Amino acid sequence: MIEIASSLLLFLGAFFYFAGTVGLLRFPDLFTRLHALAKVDNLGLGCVLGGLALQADNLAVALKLLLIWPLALVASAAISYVIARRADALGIVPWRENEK
Amino acid sequence: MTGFELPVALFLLANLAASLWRVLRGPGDANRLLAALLFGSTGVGILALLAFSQTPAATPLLDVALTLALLAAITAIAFAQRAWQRGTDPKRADD
Amino acid sequence: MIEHLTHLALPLLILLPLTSAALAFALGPGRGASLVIASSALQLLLALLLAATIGSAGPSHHAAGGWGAPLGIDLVADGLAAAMLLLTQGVALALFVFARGYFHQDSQDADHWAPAGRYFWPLASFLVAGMNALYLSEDIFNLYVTLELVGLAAVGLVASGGGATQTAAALRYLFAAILGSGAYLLGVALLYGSYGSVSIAALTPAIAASAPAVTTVALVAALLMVTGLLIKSALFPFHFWLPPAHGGSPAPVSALLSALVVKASIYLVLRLWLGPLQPLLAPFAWLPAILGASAILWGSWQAIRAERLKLLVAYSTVAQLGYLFIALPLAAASTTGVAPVAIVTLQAVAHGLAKAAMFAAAGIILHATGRDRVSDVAGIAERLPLTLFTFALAGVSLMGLPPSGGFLAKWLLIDLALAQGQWWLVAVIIAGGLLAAVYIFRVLRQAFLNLPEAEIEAEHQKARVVPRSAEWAAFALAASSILLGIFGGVPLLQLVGGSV
Amino acid sequence: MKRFAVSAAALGFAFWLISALLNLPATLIDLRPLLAEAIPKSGVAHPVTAVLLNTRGYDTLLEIAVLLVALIGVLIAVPPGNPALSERPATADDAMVPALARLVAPLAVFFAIYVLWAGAHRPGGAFQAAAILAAALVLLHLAGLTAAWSAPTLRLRIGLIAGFLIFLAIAAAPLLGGMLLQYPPALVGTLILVIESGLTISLALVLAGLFLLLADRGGVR
Amino acid sequence: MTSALAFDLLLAALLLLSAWQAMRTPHLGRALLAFVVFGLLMALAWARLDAPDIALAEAAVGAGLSGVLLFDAWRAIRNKPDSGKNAGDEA
Amino acid sequence: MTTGLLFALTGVVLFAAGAAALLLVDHLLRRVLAFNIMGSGACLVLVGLAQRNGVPDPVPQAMVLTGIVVAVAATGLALALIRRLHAQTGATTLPRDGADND
Amino acid sequence: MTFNELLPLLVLCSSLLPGLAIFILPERQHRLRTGLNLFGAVAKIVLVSMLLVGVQAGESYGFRHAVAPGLELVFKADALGLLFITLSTVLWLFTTLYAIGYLEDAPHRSRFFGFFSLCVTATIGIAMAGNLFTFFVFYELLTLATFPLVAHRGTPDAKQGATVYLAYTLAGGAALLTGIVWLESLTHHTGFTHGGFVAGLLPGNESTLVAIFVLLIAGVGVKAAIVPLHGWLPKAMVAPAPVSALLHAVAVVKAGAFGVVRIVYEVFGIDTAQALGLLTPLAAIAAFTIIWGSVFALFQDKLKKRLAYSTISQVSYIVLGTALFGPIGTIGGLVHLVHQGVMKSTLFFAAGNYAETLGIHKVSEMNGVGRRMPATTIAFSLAALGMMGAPLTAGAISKAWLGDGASAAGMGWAVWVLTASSLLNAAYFLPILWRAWFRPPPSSWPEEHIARRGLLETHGLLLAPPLLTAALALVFGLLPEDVASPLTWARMIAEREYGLVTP
Repeated sequence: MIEIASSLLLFLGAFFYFAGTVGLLRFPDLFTRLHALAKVDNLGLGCVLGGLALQADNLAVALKLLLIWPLALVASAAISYVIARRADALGIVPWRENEK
Repeated sequence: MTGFELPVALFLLANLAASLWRVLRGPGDANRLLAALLFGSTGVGILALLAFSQTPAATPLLDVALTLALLAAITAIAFAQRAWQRGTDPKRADD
Repeated sequence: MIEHLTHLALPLLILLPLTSAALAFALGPGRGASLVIASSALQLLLALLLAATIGSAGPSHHAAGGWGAPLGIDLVADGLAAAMLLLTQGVALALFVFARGYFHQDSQDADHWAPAGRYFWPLASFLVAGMNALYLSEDIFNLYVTLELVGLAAVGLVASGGGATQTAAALRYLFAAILGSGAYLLGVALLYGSYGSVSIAALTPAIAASAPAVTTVALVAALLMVTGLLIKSALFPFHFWLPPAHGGSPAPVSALLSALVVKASIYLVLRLWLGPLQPLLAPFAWLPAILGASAILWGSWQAIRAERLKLLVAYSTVAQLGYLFIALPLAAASTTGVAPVAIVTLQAVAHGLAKAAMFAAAGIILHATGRDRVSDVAGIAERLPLTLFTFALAGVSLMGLPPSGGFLAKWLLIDLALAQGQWWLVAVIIAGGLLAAVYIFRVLRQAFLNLPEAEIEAEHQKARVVPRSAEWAAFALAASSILLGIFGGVPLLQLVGGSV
Repeated sequence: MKRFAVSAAALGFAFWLISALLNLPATLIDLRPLLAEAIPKSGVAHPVTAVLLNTRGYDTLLEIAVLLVALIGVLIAVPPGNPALSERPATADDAMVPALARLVAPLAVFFAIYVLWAGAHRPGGAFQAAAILAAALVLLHLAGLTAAWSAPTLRLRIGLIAGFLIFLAIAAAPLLGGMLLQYPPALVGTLILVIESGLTISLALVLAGLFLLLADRGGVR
Repeated sequence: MTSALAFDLLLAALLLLSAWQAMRTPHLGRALLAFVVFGLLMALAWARLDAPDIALAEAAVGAGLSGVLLFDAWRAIRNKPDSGKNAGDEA
Repeated sequence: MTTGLLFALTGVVLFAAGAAALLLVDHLLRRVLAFNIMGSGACLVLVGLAQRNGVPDPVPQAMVLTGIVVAVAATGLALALIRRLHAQTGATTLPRDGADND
Repeated sequence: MTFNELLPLLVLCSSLLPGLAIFILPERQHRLRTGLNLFGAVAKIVLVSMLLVGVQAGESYGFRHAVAPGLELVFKADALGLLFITLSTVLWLFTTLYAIGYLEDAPHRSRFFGFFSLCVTATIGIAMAGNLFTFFVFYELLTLATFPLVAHRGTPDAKQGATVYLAYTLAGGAALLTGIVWLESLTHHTGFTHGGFVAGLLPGNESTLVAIFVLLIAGVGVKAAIVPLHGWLPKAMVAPAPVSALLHAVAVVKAGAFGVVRIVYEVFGIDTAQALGLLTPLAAIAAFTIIWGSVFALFQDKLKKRLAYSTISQVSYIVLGTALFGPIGTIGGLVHLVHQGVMKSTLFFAAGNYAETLGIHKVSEMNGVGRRMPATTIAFSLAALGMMGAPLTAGAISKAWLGDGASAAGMGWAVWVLTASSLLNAAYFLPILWRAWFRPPPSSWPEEHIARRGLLETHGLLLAPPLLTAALALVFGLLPEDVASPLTWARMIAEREYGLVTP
């Protein structure tokens, strides 16, 4: 049972990662890619870590796995923010659909 | 261990390879930085998966994953602060 | 008591300079001279004690951590190592005394923000520690660490000159050193992969008995290690980094580097080549010999052409290092029954003493004239007779004229080459001596006979004078290189010859 | 020409070595059983740490010296009394990076202590802990929370070498009756922990120093 | 082919690719990023080699320190130094 | 082929490429990258070759840790010197004539 | 260490230590310096006298010190060595006296006298060397010590002359070194032995031995100024007069000639050398040199240059004597070693006096100089007559023995060479004497530095040495059979050491 749940979560995570990568490759500009990344890969990481946590045979390991996630979230949020600010400061204009 | 860890890790690594293309192509430093960001979180994921790809789980690799999660931000911030400046902005023709 | 002290000599020769380096660093920029000198004197005593013990009782062992090879790291001192240790401690002590006077002068310019002596003491002490560790190590990976310690400390010392040329020289040196140690490390990796050990004692029989498949890998490993070390030894044509690094540094640094540091990697080449790697490398022995011969001719020629005094001395080092390699194919003992490696050691010691003295003398001259061209030393003998005498004595040893240590080594080398019918080596050795005479007399003639131009003379008048202690330290080195030829030959050759 | 020659040599070398490696037989000597025997006496349960600080502790001692030498080299490249720093970091007035640093730095310290402690029985140890601590220091600086270092003060210098000196002292002490670094069996675990703790602090300072001595100057003068 | 072998092969290929980029790509910033990626991949390689100690060190150094040092140095040497600052030269 | 051997072979290529690049590239930062890659290659060979039978070997692992520390030290020193050279001369490559006489 | 071991060392140190002390002395301490110089010279004479007495009484003096396994510094005082030692010691005293007068108020005297003493030390070392290794050590030391002396004046000429000198001698040293080491690698023995020590290698190594012989002779031939290795000597005459005396009479060329003697007699052995067919070519080269030097001397107007070419010619008399297979020639060569030294130093002293006192450098300026400086010119004339081989002079004795030796050895052509040389000698010396004595003096001398004071035509210290050496030359010529004469000593050497039976 746990194994199935775990596997499902892993696959879900893999899907989110894939979506993030597609976003990175296909989205038109910096800000949209940033959006895709920050959302999707954190979800992917969350799912993967969650899936693994189900397999953990002791609490410490599970806790550690679940500690990694918020940490990655915070870091990713901060970096996204920094990148966006910096891009703005450097005069990068967000993409609009009607352009081009 | 469900037996899927390693295939999923392989899949993530393939993702990583794909985003490496973004690093190489750009355009501009900002996009490369994004890719690096993705590298960080994908790397954490892969390490966690590798930890559980064997029995018993190689929990020390979780420490590695944790380190990466803690410190990946530093490189990104340093890049944003130090490397990414006017003159290297994405509008410039990618050299 | 003495026995116990001898047992301690091996680790203490490493621990003492490490400690004094760390403490000198803690004391702060420009401080720590007395500490390092005192430690150095103590080390010299230990090295003497060690040499005496080895001379009578054979090699001395020390198993670090008490494990013993192959699990732990062994320290071993045989006659060769003892000779190099003795050279290192002796030259270092004299150069430290010299450096104290030399940098003391420098520090009088208060607003000079990059006095080369700021971090000289900790770095030099680390350097000596690294070399001592290198001479004593019996473990090829540990040797890698010592190589890095020596290399980085030397780079730091070169950079301490402060100017742009020194920085560039330091970088060039750093890249050469890293390339060299990188190749060495890969060699170590391959040897460990092939034989499962990094202890020389374990590797020697294993390599000798290894199967063909292993041998290819081991051969690559051996070539990598030796090539890496040759880059670090600045053997022609890998010498490109040496002249700027040795020619541009502050005098005590140049002297340390030329007299001692390059010897460390050459020592390793000899030790490995004649030791564990012998079965693999024997067919290649002529290669370093040819390179060494080329180094003698090319380095001498460049020295003859050099316009800057210290560059001249640096190219002389390139040439003199060649002598240390030409004996490699002459593996059999000479007619005098002296082992080739002992002769090479004698040459290394003689060159170390003479070159240290010569760089120190050159430094004093530059200090006093404020100029660095050979043409600028005109008439300097009037003002610095002792220093010029030092330079001349060192020159006698480098030219291989009697009764110096360099002469004795050259004599024995020629004897060795003749005994084995290698006439071309004889020609090279003789030619090297004559070429050395050309560049050394070029300086001496200028210093003794020519009169300074008026403008330079005016500068001489106001130039700074180095303390007498520095001059005498340099003189002591030069005098030892001469006395080595008269009194040092027998004990040194016996010490080294008996062990290898 | 040079480009071609070097590339060809590198390629040839790689092929030669790889083809040789594919046929490499197993080694005659295997240190693993030897090490396994030694572990119980080594004071730590984790083999890598046992090698690093016990059987090959001498390597580590010298390796610390290498790091110190590099730091001194960096000090040489930085003139003392460097005048006013150039521009502040771009994000110094951002709220986000300091916030992140305030969150991550304590976590990093905590985690470093864990890694250090873990080293005795599982992967981890002084250097890894030190690197994490140093990274935290760097992050604090990037966030504008700590200043770059100018010439190191006496206190800082002592901090930089303290770990090394402790290691030296513990390495030398057994010489009174035995070999270099031959820890007394009764104290071996404690001594290794003491060494590792000292090293963690000093190495963290050294590693951070490699950055902080040069950082934020818009170029060394 | 097992997924382990595939993973290893892909990882090795990526290592070579990123190393190649770090050394060969004409744009320095890209090279530095490629090097950071290389560091990350090295950490994965060490993990695959059952060397978590090294992976930990590589992660801390590669992800934390090397990148910062390199980026900082890059910024420092990107611009011309102002001429007045060479006063201390004694070449 | 075991993981160990595979990475050992990768290490050989990395080493060769790094060494070649160290000789060929001019930009100093690039050389720093090159020697780091070269060193990583050597480390991979050390551990990979020792573990080519698939069993972890702590001894080379400990050596590689030492090697990494040394590499960090060299990198730090090199970067500091590069910055200093740039500050003094504005150069990001070594002068070409350094090996020549005067 | 016994006294018999110590004495040779003391002889060496009697010039070495004062020399080193003089280096350290500040320039203005001339009294102390002069004192040290004279003390050293006198002490050496005393010590050498002790050696002489001892050797005559059959004592043997020797000292060994190993510098490397199988490589020893060996000093011994045998009869041949003592001949050279005595010559150097006596002439050193005279030359020192002369130099003190000559260099009064000149700069760099510490340096000069320091190297001067080293130079003598090296010469004594060469004389006492007991094996080729020791010989070579001091031979090179001599090069190093004389170079600064030749260059002493620092003029462009002096520097050029010194450089040429150095180039020749170092190259010669290299050849010598190669030869010695080669020989040693074959024989494992370099000790000088009466009758030589290479005979054991025969038969089988003829060509090797010939090559070694050529290397060795080329090595010492440079210093002995054998044509074509003589190029340095005329250039080196720019040195101050005492140095010229030292180079031409006491130290350098003598060391070369002495080396030839040692090599022929005590390395190869005269019989082996003859068996290898080496003596005739050597004699031929010597003969050629004799004629060549004499002919060139004819065309020199500069006095010192004429003397220099004369030296080239005269030194080869010694070589010729050595190369003559037989005792008589040997004795002629050995005795000429001493005679030529005494006469040639007289000539250079006198030439120096002319230059220092009146600024005369050229033969063409010497008209009537005999009236202004009679004492100097008498000394000069005596020595010049001796060089020509006029009857009752020292030179006549040398030439007579050499001529007899040549006939005895069956090399009649050598007699003709000697005769021709004597005629040439006369041709270049007699015009000088003619001018000096019989031409009227010019109204003024080129540059009169030193005025006549009563009986003293020049500085006393300049006048005494040439008179003393001229007197010695006269005595040697008049009393050849005296117990203390060089001839007696040379015969003793020939008999005692080489077992040669003299008539």
